[in-house]
Amino acid sequence: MIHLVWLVPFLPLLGFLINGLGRNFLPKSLTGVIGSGTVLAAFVISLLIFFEVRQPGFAPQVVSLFDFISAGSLHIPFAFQVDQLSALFLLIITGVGSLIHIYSTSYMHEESSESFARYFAYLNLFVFSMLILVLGANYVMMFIGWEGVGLCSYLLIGFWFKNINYNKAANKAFIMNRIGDLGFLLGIFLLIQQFGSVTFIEVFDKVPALGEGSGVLFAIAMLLFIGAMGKSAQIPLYTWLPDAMAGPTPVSALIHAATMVTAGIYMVARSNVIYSLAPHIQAIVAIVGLVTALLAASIALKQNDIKKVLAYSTVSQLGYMFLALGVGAYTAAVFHVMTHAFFKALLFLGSGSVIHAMGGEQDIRKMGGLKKWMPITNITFLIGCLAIAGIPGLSGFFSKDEILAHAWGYNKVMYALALIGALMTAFYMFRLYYITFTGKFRGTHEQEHHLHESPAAITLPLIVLAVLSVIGGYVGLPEVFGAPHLLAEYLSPIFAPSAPYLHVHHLSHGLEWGLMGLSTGLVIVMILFARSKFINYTDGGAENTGIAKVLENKWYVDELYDAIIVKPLMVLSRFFQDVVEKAGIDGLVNGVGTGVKWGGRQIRLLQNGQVGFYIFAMVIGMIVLFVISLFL
Amino acid sequence: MPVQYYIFLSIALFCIGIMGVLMRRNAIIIFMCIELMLNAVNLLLVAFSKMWVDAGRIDAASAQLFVFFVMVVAAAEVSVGLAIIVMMYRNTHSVDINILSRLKN
Amino acid sequence: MGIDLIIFTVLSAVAIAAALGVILSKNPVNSVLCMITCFVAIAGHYIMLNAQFLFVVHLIVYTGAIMVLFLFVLMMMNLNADIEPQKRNWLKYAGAISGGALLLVLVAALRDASVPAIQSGNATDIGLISNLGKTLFTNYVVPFELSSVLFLSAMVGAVVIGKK
Amino acid sequence: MLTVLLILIPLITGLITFGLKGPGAKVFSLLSSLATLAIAAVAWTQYQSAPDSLQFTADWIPQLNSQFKVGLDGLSLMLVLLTTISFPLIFITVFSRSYENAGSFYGLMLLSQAGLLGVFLAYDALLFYFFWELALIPVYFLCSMWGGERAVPVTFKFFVYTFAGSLLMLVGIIYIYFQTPGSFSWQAFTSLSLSNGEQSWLFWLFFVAFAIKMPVFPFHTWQPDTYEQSPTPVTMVLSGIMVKMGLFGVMRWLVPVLPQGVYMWQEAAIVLSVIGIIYASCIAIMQSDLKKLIAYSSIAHIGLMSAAIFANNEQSLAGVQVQMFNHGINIIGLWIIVEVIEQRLKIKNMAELGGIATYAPKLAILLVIVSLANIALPLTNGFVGEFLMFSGLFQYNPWFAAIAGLAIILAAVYMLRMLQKVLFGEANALTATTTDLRAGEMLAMACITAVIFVLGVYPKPLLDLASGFGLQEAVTAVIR
Amino acid sequence: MNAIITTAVFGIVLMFVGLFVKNKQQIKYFAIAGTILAFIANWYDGMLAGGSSVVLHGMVEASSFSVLFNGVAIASTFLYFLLCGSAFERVGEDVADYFALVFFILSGITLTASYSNLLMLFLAIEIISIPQYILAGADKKNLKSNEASLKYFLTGSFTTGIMLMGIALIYGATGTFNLREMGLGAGDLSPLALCGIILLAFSLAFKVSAAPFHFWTPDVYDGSPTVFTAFMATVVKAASFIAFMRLFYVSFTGGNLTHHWQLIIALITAATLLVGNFTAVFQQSVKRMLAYSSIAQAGFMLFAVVANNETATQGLILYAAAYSVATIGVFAVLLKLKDYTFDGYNGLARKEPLLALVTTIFLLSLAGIPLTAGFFAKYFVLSAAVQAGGLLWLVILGVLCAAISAYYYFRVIIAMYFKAGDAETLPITGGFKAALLLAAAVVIILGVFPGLLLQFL
Repeated sequence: MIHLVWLVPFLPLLGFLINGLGRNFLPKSLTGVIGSGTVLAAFVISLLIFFEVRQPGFAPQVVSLFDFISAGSLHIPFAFQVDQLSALFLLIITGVGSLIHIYSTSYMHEESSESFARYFAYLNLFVFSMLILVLGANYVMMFIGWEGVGLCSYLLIGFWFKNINYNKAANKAFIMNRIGDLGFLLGIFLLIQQFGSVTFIEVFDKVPALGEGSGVLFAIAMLLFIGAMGKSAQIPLYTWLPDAMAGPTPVSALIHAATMVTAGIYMVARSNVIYSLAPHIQAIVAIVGLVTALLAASIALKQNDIKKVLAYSTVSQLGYMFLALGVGAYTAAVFHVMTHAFFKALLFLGSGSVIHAMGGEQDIRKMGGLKKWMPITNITFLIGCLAIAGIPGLSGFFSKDEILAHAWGYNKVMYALALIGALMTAFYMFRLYYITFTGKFRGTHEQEHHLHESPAAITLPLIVLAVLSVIGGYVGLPEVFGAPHLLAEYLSPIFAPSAPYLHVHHLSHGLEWGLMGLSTGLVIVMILFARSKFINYTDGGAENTGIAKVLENKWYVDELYDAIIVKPLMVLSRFFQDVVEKAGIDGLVNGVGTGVKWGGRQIRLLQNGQVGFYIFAMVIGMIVLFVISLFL
Repeated sequence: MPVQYYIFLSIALFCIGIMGVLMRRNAIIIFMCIELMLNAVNLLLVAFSKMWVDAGRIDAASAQLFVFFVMVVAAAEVSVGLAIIVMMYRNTHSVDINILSRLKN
Repeated sequence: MGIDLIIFTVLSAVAIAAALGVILSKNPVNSVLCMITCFVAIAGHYIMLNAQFLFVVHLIVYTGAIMVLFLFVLMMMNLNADIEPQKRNWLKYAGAISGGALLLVLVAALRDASVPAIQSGNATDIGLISNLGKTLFTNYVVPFELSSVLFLSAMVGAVVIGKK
Repeated sequence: MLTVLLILIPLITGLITFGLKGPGAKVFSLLSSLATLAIAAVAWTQYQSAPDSLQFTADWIPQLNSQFKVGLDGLSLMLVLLTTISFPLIFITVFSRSYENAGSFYGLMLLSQAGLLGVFLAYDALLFYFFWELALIPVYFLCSMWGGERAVPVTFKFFVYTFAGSLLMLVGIIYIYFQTPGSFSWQAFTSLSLSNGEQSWLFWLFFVAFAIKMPVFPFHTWQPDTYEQSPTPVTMVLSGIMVKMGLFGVMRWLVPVLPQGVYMWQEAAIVLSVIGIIYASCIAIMQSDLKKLIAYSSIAHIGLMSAAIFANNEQSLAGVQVQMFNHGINIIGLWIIVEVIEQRLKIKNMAELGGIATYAPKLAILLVIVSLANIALPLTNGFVGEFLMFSGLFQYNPWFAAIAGLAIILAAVYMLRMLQKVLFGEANALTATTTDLRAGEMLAMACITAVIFVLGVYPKPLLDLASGFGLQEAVTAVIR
Repeated sequence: MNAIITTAVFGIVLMFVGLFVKNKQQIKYFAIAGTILAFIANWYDGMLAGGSSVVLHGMVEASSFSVLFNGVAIASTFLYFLLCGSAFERVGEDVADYFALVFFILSGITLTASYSNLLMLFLAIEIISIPQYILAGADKKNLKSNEASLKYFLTGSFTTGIMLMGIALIYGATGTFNLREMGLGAGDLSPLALCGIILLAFSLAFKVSAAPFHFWTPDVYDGSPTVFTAFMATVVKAASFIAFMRLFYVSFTGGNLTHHWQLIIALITAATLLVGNFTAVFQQSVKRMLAYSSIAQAGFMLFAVVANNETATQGLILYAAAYSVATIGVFAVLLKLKDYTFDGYNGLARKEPLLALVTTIFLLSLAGIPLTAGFFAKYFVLSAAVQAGGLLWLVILGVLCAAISAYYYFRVIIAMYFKAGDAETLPITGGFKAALLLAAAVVIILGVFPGLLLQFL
């Protein structure tokens, strides 16, 4: 089966080609079938591959298709690597991906058949790129997928291209990603310089030779991490993600919650050896992750756009994942990626269903009491909220708790902050839930009039995801439960190489129980607090003040960037264009020409038409030349 | 007698001729000064021929023949030159060289 | 100081004085007369340098023909009166100065030229017409013939230009 | 013999074309360019089987012992292919258009093609210089006669600028010629070992000539105006192929002949190039004129290429060669679209454009594709070259690579800004009238798109050619 | 020798033709026949010499060099008659005499490449100069013509004095006028000889109109009847250069003699390049621009004199041919125009495409663009200078000036092709066009295969 792995990315590509080229004459139904079908097929293949991979003692296999780049001593094959990590991500991507495709067939149904096909083409292309990203057997392959997903996110954010603001958001996303990509590229170059290769296996074999804490490794790790920052929306490159909500909601679910944004985590997990050998950088990763988690969560507290809340929550959750990576809990990070994929996709799709029902309305202050119109959405959304809040028994609980535990082991302060972040999460999620689904409806009458539960194509994925969000956590039970940590066992080959360099503090069971109890208790308190505050929310319309205002305006980060980066750049380029180019260089060039003309005008004055003067000039010339040649 | 004397004499005449060319504006006088320059050269050539004869060169006659040819050319030049000056005088009723300065720059 | 030196000095003085007269005298006719004097002095030098034939030719061609021609033209245009405007004198002085400068340069350059001297004593006969004639019609026949072309063109030219 | 044909066909057909009238000239020149393309293809196959059979030598000026010496190696073959592919594309694009006295137009185009091919094929310094100018003259007339309203002065500036540069190069050639045992042949030049002092100043004589042609900052000021004012087909030739003359000159005549000089000055050259990259990118961000924007982006790309050449290691040199080809294809694609827009709407000020995507989806999609190739997105042809060049530059000096790398970001900034202003948003009264691509344009763009993706996914053919240039020698020569 | 005789004799013949042939247009055919005969005679000289050089009383020596240059000069004159011959009668009524004078000049020119005695040099220069004074003033009623003639005559005869002084001093130093017998290179240089050399350099620099002795050139070329300017500015100038080159190459070399005069010639060259190019940029009349361009071209030809080596002689021959043909062609077209300013050319390409085309070719050749003879002309002289060594600064200056020169040559091209307007032209015959095409073909062929000409050297 492994040798057929190329089919996995190829099928979505096929879908992309068919839908893309046939967009003008394919009927919507067919388009939808092709779009979803290819991804579903890919999912099936991935499953088969997964079962093959999860056999104990499976060694990573590299499927090399052809020689992509070879210059001098550098050889970069176009190859796929199948191992536990990539197989797992294959499942997540194709699984969640196919669900969202199905969802989209109904969600995007109002679109004209042309743009409907365009939508699915883009979506397939995204899946293709994402698969390349996780399947790639070397960093260049990863970079190909890396940029590919960036492109797709650009295309999908700007899907409704008539709205110039959406395009601006798309550009912002792409450019911010590019900033990260530059870091990633430089990292790759450094790898080439050091190891003369970018293939994972070779690189990871050679890395330990450099020894722990070598400067080169720090540089590589940092540069790669910059790439991750861009892609996974970490400080300082996170501001594009909330804006990316301009895209259709399923896109937000797939790209900006479940899959693409986790590419950064995938990359770090993939290069875990490098990071384990560069502890300082790991610390930076942890800190960045933590700060991002807190900042995003704090912003999410005051957002009123349903998707914006989810977006910031995504950023915050990604922060947790990086925290995990930073503290060396790679498994936990991947675990959280998985669970987060489930419940965040669920939440987004749920919000999509709501928006769908509200006729495009996204402001939660205009909603309320929706539960009586759309029960399924309500239930699933609630499950999602519980999962993300970390109520015991749901997937979020296990993954997040594992992260917290490791944070404790790593540094108590970090644990405390992480916990605060978790509580904020619980608060804003339930604020969102209560404002949206409880209380009385605050929208207009015609909105109220055609409120309805969404069709099956929408609700079905919701249900599936809800189930997953509940049971997803049981693949990684804490050892205090005595049950085996399936995921950890499954992934152990991947993270084995870095094991010797990690200093894992094992917590005593008592302590771990205590921590669990503490977090759970506090979370429940938070939820109740939110309930009391928002269950009968009425839009007071009171202007926020002080810290609340700051939060509502996202700490004014966008304004800050505008002031310190965008404006100076504009000023600089204007200066180049108007001063240096026109006045400086070109002025100089033209100056030569003018100088010649001027000189001509002066010299010609000697030609004054009087022969007496001519002879005189000749004699003077003779004298001068004589003096030069005889006496000099 | 050192030949330098003759060299200096003819150079003096030569330069006086140049001065004349530079100082006067009457075309005919200028032309005369040019003739003076030629004669200075002739004198120098004759002196040199004498010098080389005394130094025992046989073909020293060449210098005197050169002078002869210079005279020939001078005569030819004079005929043409005066014709030109006359033509100019016809058109402008002046022999002032600076009258004619239409062509300039 | 030998007789020849005295003669040389006298003739030179006359020649230079006359030459100066040519360029300084206001009246063109005087200039021509000074010119003739100068030529005669130069002719004297020719005698001293045993260039008898040239002495004759010089007198005939220059003093006789060319100068008369000049005089004739001057008369024809009746330029005997001074027609030269006296303005823009700086050019005069500039001319005088630059001419003097050239003189200085040349003298300075030729001051220490090491060349054989002239024995005034021995009288050679190369200057005689017979010798010159021989050379002229043997070695110098080519230039002699070519000078005919020169004359021809001068003649044609004079006619083309001169005729109304 | 094939190589000679490559030059002769466009030369002769070009001269014939002068006599032809409108449509006839069009068809004839298209056929001629296709014939040349066929010859080039044959040459390619020959190159793989028997590369030596492509050398050709004949006496030219016995007094100078200068020969008509042409040949093909990987580098020249790459550029020959670029040239021979580009011209048919250009002719197809403008096929629907009719120029006044088309005979001269197409004739001059073909002559410039002959000149370009000659430059790429010449292995004799004097011959090289000869074709170098021959390629320039027709372009001068093309731009001045069929260009925009300011074309005459602008083109003249361009002409004098490059002419002065090439004359300096001529002096250099002459000097070296007198150091050789009286031969202009490339082998004689390269086998020479000049003193460091000589190489040091000779380097600048050559470098300035090539730098003006490329153009490298600060010798670039002729370029934006010329691109803006020239008729688009000519701009395609200029930006797609002619700028490669400068790069080619450096690789063929500067690095091998003056390795010490290169070694002494490579840092300076790279610094200039890197400055140029950032500088041009920044200016491109500000441009409101479509053509000028592309012109400045082209300066940035060329800057990267020259930096890579002077970084002079296997990766960078391979990358440069690949990029020479791909940049040519991509920028021609860009110009085709711009040409279409300008033809349809008679404006190239981006502020007045917008919303074209709604009315000309094909155009929009293709423009997006070409733009993405231009910003070197992976799996487009632009990526491989830039990746290798940056990598090579990084090996030379990480900081240069880092600074130059900012261009990746800036490129995204101005290209996306361009796409947004031209294609997206609500259409205005004017752009609502946009009609989509016609058959000819569509055909040309289809070919280009195919090239973009095929070479983007499978660049091996180009890389093989590049390795045919003898990277190892070039590098070792300088390290020596 | 035969060439000299033929040309001189034909001068006389044409004077008489003037008496018997009434239709003035026909006279030119006799002249053309004359040049053809002269060419054959020159060819015969070549056969006689057969590579070796024939010396005549130490006065004239016919070598392959002289034969080749004579061939070039006569051929250019032939072309000149072909293209401009019909314009003679526009000057005045003495058409036959004009032709005769041109032939006399030509006989002088045939000497410039073959003289081997300072006396012959002197005579040659005078034979060339005196008829020119007359031709310059041929348009008697026209004050500009008078002025040109007077200026040329006064400055010219003044320079004759300088040249004679130089010759005299050299004779004083060496005791001979024979170029081969001077042996100035041997031993240390006497100040007499040095001054003589310098004075000769000045006088010849005047003849080739090099700065600062160039002042006469623009006025004379501008004032003279255009048809004669065409001749003065081309064949005559080339001949003067040959004389210049020959004198310095044959007799002022050997030892380190070159270094004594190379500097000032180099300075003169630099000055000439600058003055010529800079001033030409400013001009408004094409005729006067061409006058200055001839100064600029002189600057390039001077490279050959400075370099003073084998390559230089080749280069000078090539330059003479390229420059003469191209300039004659340009003047021929100029003669057909009513308005001599740049605007007079506006829109010529539409009205007379062929004329515009050939003019373009000639101008490109003058600018030294490859594919035209002008390129190799410039190439040879520049490479000669590089070969001589130590003159790189001059060479760089030269190429920069070449770039400048493109400016004013292209102004004409721009006017012809890219400016609107209809250039007023006189009626143009098919024969004229054919002759122009011939000239253009020569330029192109020499531009691709300069060897065709140089193989005779």
